[in-house]
Amino acid sequence: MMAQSPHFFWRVARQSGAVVSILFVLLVWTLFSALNIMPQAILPSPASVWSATVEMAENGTLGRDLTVSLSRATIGFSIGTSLGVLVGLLTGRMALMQVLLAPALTLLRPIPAIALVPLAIVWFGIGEGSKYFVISYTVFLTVWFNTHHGMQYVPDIYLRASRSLGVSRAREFLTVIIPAAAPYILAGIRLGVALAFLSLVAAELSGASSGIGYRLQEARQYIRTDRMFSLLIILGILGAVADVIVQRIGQRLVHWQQG
Amino acid sequence: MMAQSPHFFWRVARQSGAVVSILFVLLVWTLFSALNIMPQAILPSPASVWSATVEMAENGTLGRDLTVSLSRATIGFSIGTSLGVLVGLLTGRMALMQVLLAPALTLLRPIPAIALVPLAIVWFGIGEGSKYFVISYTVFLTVWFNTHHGMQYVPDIYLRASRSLGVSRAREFLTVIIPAAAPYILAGIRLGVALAFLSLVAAELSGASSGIGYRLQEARQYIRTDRMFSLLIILGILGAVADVIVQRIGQRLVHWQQG
Amino acid sequence: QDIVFGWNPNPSTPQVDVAMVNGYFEDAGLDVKIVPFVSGREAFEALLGGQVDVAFMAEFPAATGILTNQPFAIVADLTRYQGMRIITKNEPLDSASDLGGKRIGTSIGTNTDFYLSNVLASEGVEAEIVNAAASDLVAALARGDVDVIVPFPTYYGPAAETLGDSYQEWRAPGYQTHYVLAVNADMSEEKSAAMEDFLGALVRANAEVAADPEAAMDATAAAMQGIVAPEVLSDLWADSVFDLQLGSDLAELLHSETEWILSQGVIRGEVPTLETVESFFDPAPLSEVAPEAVDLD
Amino acid sequence: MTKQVTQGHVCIDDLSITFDVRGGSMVALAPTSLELSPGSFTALIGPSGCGKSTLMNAVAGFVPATTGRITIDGAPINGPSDKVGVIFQQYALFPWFTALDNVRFGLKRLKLSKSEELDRARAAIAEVGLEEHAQKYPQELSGGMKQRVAIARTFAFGPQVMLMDEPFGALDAQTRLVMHDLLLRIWEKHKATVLFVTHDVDEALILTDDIQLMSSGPGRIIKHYPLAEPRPRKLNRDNVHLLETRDEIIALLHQSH
Amino acid sequence: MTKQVTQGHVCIDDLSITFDVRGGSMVALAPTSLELSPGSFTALIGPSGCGKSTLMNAVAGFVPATTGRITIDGAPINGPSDKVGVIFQQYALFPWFTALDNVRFGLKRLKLSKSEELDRARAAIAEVGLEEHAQKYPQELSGGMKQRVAIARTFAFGPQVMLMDEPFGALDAQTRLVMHDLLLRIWEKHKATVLFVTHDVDEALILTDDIQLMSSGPGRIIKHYPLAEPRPRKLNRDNVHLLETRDEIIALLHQSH
Ligand SMILES: Nc1ncnc2c1ncn2[C@@H]1O[C@H](COP(=O)(O)OP(=O)(O)OP(=O)(O)O)[C@@H](O)[C@H]1O
Ligand SMILES: Nc1ncnc2c1ncn2[C@@H]1O[C@H](COP(=O)(O)OP(=O)(O)OP(=O)(O)O)[C@@H](O)[C@H]1O
Ligand SMILES: [Mg+2]
Ligand SMILES: [Mg+2]
Repeated sequence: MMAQSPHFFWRVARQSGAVVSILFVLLVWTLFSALNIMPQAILPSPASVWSATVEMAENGTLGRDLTVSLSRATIGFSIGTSLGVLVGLLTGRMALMQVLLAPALTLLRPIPAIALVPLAIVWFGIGEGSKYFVISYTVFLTVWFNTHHGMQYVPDIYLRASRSLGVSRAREFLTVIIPAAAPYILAGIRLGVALAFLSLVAAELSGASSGIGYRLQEARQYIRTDRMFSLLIILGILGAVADVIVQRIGQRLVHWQQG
Repeated sequence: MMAQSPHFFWRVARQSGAVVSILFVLLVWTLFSALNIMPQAILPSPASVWSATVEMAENGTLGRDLTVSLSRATIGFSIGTSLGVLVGLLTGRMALMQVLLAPALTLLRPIPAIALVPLAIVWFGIGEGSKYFVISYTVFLTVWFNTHHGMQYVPDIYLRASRSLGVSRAREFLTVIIPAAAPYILAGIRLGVALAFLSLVAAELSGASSGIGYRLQEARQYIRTDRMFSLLIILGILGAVADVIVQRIGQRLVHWQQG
Repeated sequence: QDIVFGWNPNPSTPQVDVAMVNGYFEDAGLDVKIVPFVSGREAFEALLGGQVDVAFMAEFPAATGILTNQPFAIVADLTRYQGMRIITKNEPLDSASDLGGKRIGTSIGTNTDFYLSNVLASEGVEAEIVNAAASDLVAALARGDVDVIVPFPTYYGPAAETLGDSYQEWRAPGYQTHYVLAVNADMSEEKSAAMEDFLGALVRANAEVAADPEAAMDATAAAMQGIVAPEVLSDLWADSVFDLQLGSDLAELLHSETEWILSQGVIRGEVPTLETVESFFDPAPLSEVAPEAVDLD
Repeated sequence: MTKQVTQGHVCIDDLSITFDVRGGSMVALAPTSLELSPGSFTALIGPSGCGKSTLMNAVAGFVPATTGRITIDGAPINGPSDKVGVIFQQYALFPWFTALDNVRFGLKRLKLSKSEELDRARAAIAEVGLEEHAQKYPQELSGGMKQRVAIARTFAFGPQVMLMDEPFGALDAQTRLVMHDLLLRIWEKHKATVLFVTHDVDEALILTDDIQLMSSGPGRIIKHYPLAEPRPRKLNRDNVHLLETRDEIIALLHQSH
Repeated sequence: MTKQVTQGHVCIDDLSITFDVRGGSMVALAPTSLELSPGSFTALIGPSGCGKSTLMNAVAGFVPATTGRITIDGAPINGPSDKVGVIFQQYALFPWFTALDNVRFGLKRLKLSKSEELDRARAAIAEVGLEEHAQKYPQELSGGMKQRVAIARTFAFGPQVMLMDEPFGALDAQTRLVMHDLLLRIWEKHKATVLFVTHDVDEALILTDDIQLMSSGPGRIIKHYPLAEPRPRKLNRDNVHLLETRDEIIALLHQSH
């Protein structure tokens, strides 16, 4: 980040870096499974995971699971993120909101979504509603927290400037406070992306007959560890790709900060 | 945060605010359960939750569960946070580390700890080891991410100053980079606190005969919703108290930023 | 001798509770280290991962283990539960045809799923099966998301309580749950000896349960730390047969379960022969301590 | 000087400001009274750390009075207000806006049409000589350019009271002269009340109606020099009073150190 | 002037710097060559935005050369080095350290004993007149105080090459004189090579060996004035050469605008 000339080198390295990093993990994995330290039922070989993937792709479940889960993750993420940013902005800057909401939300943060599924089912049924609830609950709390926390670090000088320039509170909010807290909000959203995929597993425990999370549970029931690995890796890749997209967009939006 | 005089008012309001906020939630809850909209097995009354708490306290399980779970959460949190901050500092500032580790960790972030429990059991046994693993895995990924993300926002000017003052890289790390990224690290640690309690549930799925998470699973299997509520509230309170402690310490450490 | 016992505290196996309360394991010179799991499936996973010496579970996961040729063996069958139910709200049920076209909630890939399939197949009835986590079924039925549920036995009590007067059940015949003990396929000499002592202690407890059911119920209730109400416990026990054995009825059940699992399409392979299924039984330790309890062809 | 100015009357009455610091408190401004009549142009001069910025921050409503009070047109100050424009010692530009958008931000409360707002903002940017740099972000501007954007922002906004904290400190001599002209033109047009902190005694002598001199920290106002000379002024033999005042101020500053 | 200085030889050779901006690039510094001999004291003067800070940033190793090269004692610059001390236009103090600890930070590489380090840091803080404010954090200091802490930090650190970007811009006249004395004392003691950006032509005339004048941006060096007068200097009739140089520079700056 200092001089510009090494930038190019690192840009290339960074792009190939992902490959190197993943090749390394693959290598270790192949070694471990070839050495037969652990039973196949617990650590399947890369080859068997690959063929399980091909199997799911060929019988059409993978495509359907991906479609279904992606739409759930997207909707849950969108709801959770919008609410999280919104409430975070409110509790972060409005003392009344902070006083009323922050304690209750802080109490909720250590409570896992799975524990709330029974309640969610009563409210939303076992249809798509409860799935959106589980995903957006998890995403919401994290995005809320990061946004709220970031609000505490909005430099006073910006508020002073905007107040003396007599802009409305609404404009101040949109054009001063949000940009100033943007790096934190962005961090929250990026955490939220990963959480949306992560909570698919909990969300699809009930009332689902397809989806990555459902398939994962099924694979576990039938000790298809090869499928489990395949599905977990797919989850990882989906999350990572979505993260890269959000990060790229974020970097463009928060262009005034290096990084 | 502007003028000083309303500070006092808000400080009082903030402290009583938690009470108000919680009383409000209690009120809504009492109302709902009194109206009998939902069956007791799904939304128990505050009174029955209280008596379930008393029951668990009197038969001695609650005390034991608390001791056991607190020690697991503390140890898991400590491991996860230390590693998370450390690796985040490394990947955030050292291009080589970033290239090698960040992609693999980004792939892991969307993968839930529960899915790794079978592997954890084989690696760490069914004793405390696998529980520490599950907790610290979750905490680690989040703390790592926030630290790593925060590193991108260390203002160049500080690095320029420290480089021209010729301090060693190690000192620059400890006394420039860490303080500059401290608000992000702090946000990560506070998320980690909540996650340590949240992941107790997953951690105590296997090989546990006591602990809040274990007790919660048990209550769930037998639809003892009163106990579930009691345990979830305890989880919330534990997490919130720990959060306040971390926040206080954090505020003192990051004293140069308002908030 | 050390035994690591992967155990799921449950109301259906008083033999284990009695053996613990009365110190039969110690009497047999064993140091039994109890490792609790939330379900038999987790205990089974730990067994396959070599973390426990003996695992307690329902028989159903073993069928999957047989199909995927996992290295384990069943050494005893502690309890049969024959009170499996199908539950509805309002509409009474007494034959499979009543289920036609209904939305039925169950947990896929478990013995309740298998049980339901058998009931439906017995009269060639078609219905829509909805997967839900075990603990969510009651709420889903109460809300009306599904018309019928087939939950695990521990949920019968709460279902009756939640649904109140509208609770309806049908005890469809055709399936019993077996609660079994499984060990690693290649136990060391030493472990085999310990396993004999372990089963010996359970056989002793088994007799004690038969002799004094009330004391046994107290032992179980104490072990459950108040999580199940006494009436729920006695209801469960009314349909349970506590009799430690290892018989060909279990082999036949597992055989039909493997066939059903294969029909689900997640695991591919051939239906194993009954001999193959029985090759996953290890009657040796039990025949040492209670030859009359073993009844295999 | 025909227009009768009635707005922008600042009364500072026995104001003192104390900050909490670890293990006690420190007086940043000793009790100070000062009245700025509507449309007046006052300079504040004093050694580094004497409390000039603190006084300005109090008038701007950023820092609460520890004792005493401040009123503007009779209304007490208890928070930032759009009557009071501030040019900050550290510029306080928004890094997420271009130079032009920073200026436009200050025009928002006027609720102009978009094109009029743009025109005004462009004109303000042009007046500080940055038309070529209007689309740059603050972090792409030089120190002096940033300061000029901040000046343009406050000038375009046209407040009744204008607080300027060393507004020309980062400018070269030539640009500074251009800014002096601009400031005087704007001041004569709007007849705003201006409070102007500077380290440059000559600048104060050339521009202002009144120089208030502060003692070293914790500062108070120790002397004031009304200046009635017509503008534009020059510091040369023709203006003996200005030269004398200058010598006196420099001597006093020298002492107070 | 008896000590033979051999270190701190800066060669700037055909250096130009271009920044990427949205939709193109902009030249911040046109090709410039400049040699600073060991122990010399050079001023850089030029209009706002002409590239002075950019040139300094390049010598400091913060910004890579687009064309040309810079060497210090023969070694090319490709990153910040502890040979080169910088006083930043924006101070660059660490907000998590007190004033004293900011100065101590710069002494770390000398690996002194703790008490010696403290003594040296205290002495440096005292020299800039802030002994009473040593325990304050930067955000509790006034603008001028911050600048003095930054000066103390770099002076205490004692680099071979010292780059100073308007180091006295936020200081009142009196404090500025004290700082001039201090700078000259330190320079004569260490015989560092100093490159000094200022907007104050008088300051440059009083302090430096050589004034380099830049044209308006994208700047290049258009003229240089060697000054051989003995120090301390005064700008009065006795020093006609200085006064003439002054008039010439001011005229040139005026033109280049
Ligand atoms: N937030 C604060 N906390 C504690 N002390 C402060 C704070 N802000 C300012 N001070 C102190 O108040 C005194 C006056 O500071 P102020 O910034 O008003 O000086 P100034 O006259 O503007 O000086 P300069 O010309 O150097 O900018 C200084 O001693 C400073 O250290
Ligand atoms: N990071 C950057 N990106 C784009 N343009 C830049 C950047 N930094 C500086 N510039 C441009 O380079 C030119 C020279 O800037 P520089 O800061 O060197 O000026 P300066 O001579 O120090 O001016 P001043 O006296 O006002 O501080 C300016 O036009 C400025 O806009
Ligand atoms: Mg000031
Ligand atoms: Mg500059």
